[in-house]
Amino acid sequence: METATAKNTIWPDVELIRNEFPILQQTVNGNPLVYLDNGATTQKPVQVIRAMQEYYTGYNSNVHRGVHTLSQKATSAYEAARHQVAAYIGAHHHEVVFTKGTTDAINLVAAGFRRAFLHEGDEVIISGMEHHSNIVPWQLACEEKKAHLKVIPVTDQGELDMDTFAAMLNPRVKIVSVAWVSNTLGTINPVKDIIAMAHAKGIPVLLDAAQAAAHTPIKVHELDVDFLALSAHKVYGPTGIGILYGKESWLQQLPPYQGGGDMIKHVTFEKTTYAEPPLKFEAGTPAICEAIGFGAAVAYVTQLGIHKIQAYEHQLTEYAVAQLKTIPELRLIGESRHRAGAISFLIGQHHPSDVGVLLDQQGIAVRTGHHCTQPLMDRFECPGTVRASLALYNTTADIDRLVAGVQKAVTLLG
Amino acid sequence: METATAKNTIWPDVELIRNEFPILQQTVNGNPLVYLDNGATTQKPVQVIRAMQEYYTGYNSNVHRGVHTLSQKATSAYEAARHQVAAYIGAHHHEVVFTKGTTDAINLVAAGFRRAFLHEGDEVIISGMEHHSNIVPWQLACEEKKAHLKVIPVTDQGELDMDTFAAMLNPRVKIVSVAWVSNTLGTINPVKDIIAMAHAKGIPVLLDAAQAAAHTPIKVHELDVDFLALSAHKVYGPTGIGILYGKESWLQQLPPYQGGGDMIKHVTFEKTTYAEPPLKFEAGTPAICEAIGFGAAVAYVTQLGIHKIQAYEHQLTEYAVAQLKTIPELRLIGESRHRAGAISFLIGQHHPSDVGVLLDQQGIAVRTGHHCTQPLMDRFECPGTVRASLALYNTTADIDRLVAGVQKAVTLLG
Amino acid sequence: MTIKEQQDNIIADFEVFGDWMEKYEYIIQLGKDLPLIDPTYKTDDNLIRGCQSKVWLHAEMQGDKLVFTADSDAVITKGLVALMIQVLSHQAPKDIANADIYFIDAIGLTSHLSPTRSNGLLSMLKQIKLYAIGYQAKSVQQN
Amino acid sequence: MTIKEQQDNIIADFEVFGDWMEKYEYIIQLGKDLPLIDPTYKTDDNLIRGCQSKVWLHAEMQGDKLVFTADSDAVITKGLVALMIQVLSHQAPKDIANADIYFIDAIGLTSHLSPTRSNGLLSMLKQIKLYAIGYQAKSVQQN
Ligand SMILES: Cc1ncc(COP(=O)(O)O)c(C=O)c1O
Ligand SMILES: Cc1ncc(COP(=O)(O)O)c(C=O)c1O
Repeated sequence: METATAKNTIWPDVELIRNEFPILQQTVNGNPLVYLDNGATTQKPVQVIRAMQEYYTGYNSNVHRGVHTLSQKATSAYEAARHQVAAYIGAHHHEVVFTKGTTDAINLVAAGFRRAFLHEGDEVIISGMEHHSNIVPWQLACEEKKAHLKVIPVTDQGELDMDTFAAMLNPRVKIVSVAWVSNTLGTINPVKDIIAMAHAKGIPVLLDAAQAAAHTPIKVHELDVDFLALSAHKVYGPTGIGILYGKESWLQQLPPYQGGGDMIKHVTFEKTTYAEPPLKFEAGTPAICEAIGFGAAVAYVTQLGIHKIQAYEHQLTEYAVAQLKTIPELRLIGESRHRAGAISFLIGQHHPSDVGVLLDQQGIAVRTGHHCTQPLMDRFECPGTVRASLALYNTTADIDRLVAGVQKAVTLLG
Repeated sequence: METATAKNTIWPDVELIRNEFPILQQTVNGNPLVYLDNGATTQKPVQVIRAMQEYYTGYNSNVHRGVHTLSQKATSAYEAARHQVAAYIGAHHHEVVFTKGTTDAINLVAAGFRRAFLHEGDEVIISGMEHHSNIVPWQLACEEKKAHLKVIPVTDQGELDMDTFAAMLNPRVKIVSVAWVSNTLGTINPVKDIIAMAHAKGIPVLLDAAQAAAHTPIKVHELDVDFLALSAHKVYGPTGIGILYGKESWLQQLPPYQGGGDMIKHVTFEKTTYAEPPLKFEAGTPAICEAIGFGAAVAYVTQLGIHKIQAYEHQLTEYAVAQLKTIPELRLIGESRHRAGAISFLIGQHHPSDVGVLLDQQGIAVRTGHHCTQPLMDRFECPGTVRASLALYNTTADIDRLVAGVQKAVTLLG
Repeated sequence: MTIKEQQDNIIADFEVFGDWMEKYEYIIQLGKDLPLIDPTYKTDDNLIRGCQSKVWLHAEMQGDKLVFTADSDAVITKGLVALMIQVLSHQAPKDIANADIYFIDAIGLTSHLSPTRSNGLLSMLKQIKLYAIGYQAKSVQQN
Repeated sequence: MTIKEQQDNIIADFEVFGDWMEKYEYIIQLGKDLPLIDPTYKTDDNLIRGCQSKVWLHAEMQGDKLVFTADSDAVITKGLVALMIQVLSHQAPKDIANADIYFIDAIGLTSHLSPTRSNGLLSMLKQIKLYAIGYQAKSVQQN
């Protein structure tokens, strides 16, 4: 514990922050909870929980179109949340479409490309470390249009093979869609280079920022990225909401995705005209309370400071990797030089789920399995990994508990 | 007030119920809130708000695939909610797909039909009183496949012209998609007849039950309906969630909608196989907290008794219609013999929004405008209506306030 | 009168009202009085479509002043349109372009100008400013 | 021994354990001891795919008893599979089909049988019952 405390130079008040997360104040199987499954979903601070409760107890109402007071309040709060999230990623508010989450956002773009831009023989580039949510939508689109899905290979270290990527760019490629940060390996991909290389050939880029959003400052205009998708629930916000960022010109060109209320300008049975983006892509009653909760979440993160969080988590990740490496039987899956969030490993020949069950018995929550990246598991020839993934409220003490927990598991598994 | 109190024979304890809705205990513009915008969205009882808060403070975690305790709890609660909602509509749990709402559910079916079942020259039947959410998805699908959208006419009373409907059924029709209850007119459509007539020709039927779900018992198996869509936020549940009910055989046939995590069985870059329904249609992290809140909402309604609610609301609707008719300048839009929920009207030549603004000044929340049914407004040649829509917590006192409020608006508008 | 004086006048007028009813009675009266826009100007080009009500706005230069006529299909919107025109019509484009519109707030009708109200009023104000900036640019070019 | 006796035996065995570690040590040991399924039976047909771990299950009649062999790629799952087989193998199809499996609950491992665990154990139990019902039907037909 000496070293542990000594390590935290950046964020001495992390215990105060932990107090803002009610869920962390519990025991699981008789031990204080160590929550290291943040890659799957993060916990929510009271600020977020309270914002949502205030909505339902104070001004719940459907948005847009209403003249009455509650409807005005709800609409203002919903649109204010859009501004907050836009500010968080350095976008204009009208470039931010509220979606159900990252998966919904990627599907929106894939469906639009299917409808408007993909033709037989065209290509879509993804990478070998993508989450199923950035694979299957493109498979569905390509299948329908007889287009081809091309995959950037992953090196043994768990990085993208950028030379091969360079060679893959050709005029048939209609879009490049890759993860900013790998949910399984923790690899931070060189997204600036990827964007520059694709743009040099006139190809747009979508970034799956699901695993970047809680760990890295995002500046979409600086990045010059064309589309970016993320989920609130992985940034301390509620389930059921996320965003698609799209450059204005792209949102104008992209055909509407879902039809329904709110996304129209005028409807007749003969002809319907659509609202301007972002509303053009927000059919039906939106996830109002969730948007407001999302706004509160990015406000929370902004107030703590994403740069500070990044520095703290970087320190914590280095500590975790170093400590885990002291376990002789442990093998890291993914050893990128640039990493954030997730740390995947295997213990000797032990099945990840056995390790997960024994950690859970000790109150330590990690994720085991393929992490929705089955092709990547095939690449590394393992049935899955044990994944510890960090958030701003984790501490070196959590890491120590993890390491001790793994050691105990190793002993038990023999 | 004498008559008002005397009227409520079914539900003498409505005041106790009102106490369960924190949002109703407020004043708006100096007057106790009268909330009559339930067609847009209903308010939430403490039971629902609490269930969601318990989730975030107690066991928030991503569902499926996790071995740790929180993930198990979250998964159990999420799947229990599916069972609760299934029971509410008389379905098997594996026939219930969680969606973002009604709009999302209808788009899911429309996109599936577009992909798998609609061909050039085919027809889709909707009705003249549909919400944009049951118009635009079919327009998008028909446009892409050069299929035709056919519209059941609406009578002057605001009912479906069933003779014309009968004549419209022919082998080119691939699906009939109609509202159970009109959100603008309050008309309850003869859905049993519609289903029987369509099935006689082998045509499946989708019911948009958005406005039925809070007012009418739903028994999908008895109805023998093929698809049914509804939104939680209109049934005392949270925003951001709803369901698609689909007959098992249809859910098997329908191609997947969105691609992503959770909806797959196995992914390789060459070939992906899909999970069984309902998971096949639930790509990405679901709206977990919202599903749990939805479960709590139907539990709440079930405990009060949907038949009792229906009887109470029926009485209240009759009272409201009778009282509104005492206003000389008032003209009802929609005078179906079977009605629930919404009551639309116009006052002389006054613009609906003027009436809405003056009611809001008196603390009375109604909706004004086209209610996302622009073609229906064209049909009745009005720019919109004033719509009062009822819920289980409304009282005859609310109606009296509405009537007095309209009278004051009439005086002011001159 | 300057734009500022016009606004201060309106604020003073509204101070005498005892309650919201008197206020709205006055606005409604204004809505009824507003000289209708010349029907030939009630075109789709001049239409500002709010979700709730429609506003038509026509602008033309008379001498060095910009003159607005307008209409709405909703009388309360029309009354507010009338106030807006009282303040901003017959003013120099430069002054309109630079005007700080504070009277709506001051008379307690902020919500009518909120972007969420969708009665077309905010869009109308934007359009008025756009016209003013346009005519200002033109007059600069011509000088 | 009957299925009930088998279960009660296991429950008695588990009562001696002081903490979860002793319990899991025992399960892990069982997992290691389980005679592996004949490799020729480790086919895709016999595979029960959980999201986390895989279970292979083979069934065959020996006389009037139904005999199961099984395996899993995760040792804790395999240990639990071993317990399940200890209880349900070498029993009459009819008894298996009607069996009430309560020992998992009683030894405090309920969560491993939950439908959300996706370790294949619940599917395995279902599959065991299906085999039993199938063979029961067959034997009824043959009589
Ligand atoms: C009849 C009807 N259908 C569909 C919808 C769309 O529901 P949602 O906006 O919740 O998707 C509504 C509600 O607005 C409705 O009233
Ligand atoms: C890299 C990555 N992409 C996409 C997703 C999908 O996000 P969601 O499930 O919130 O739609 C996830 C999370 O599971 C992820 O880690």
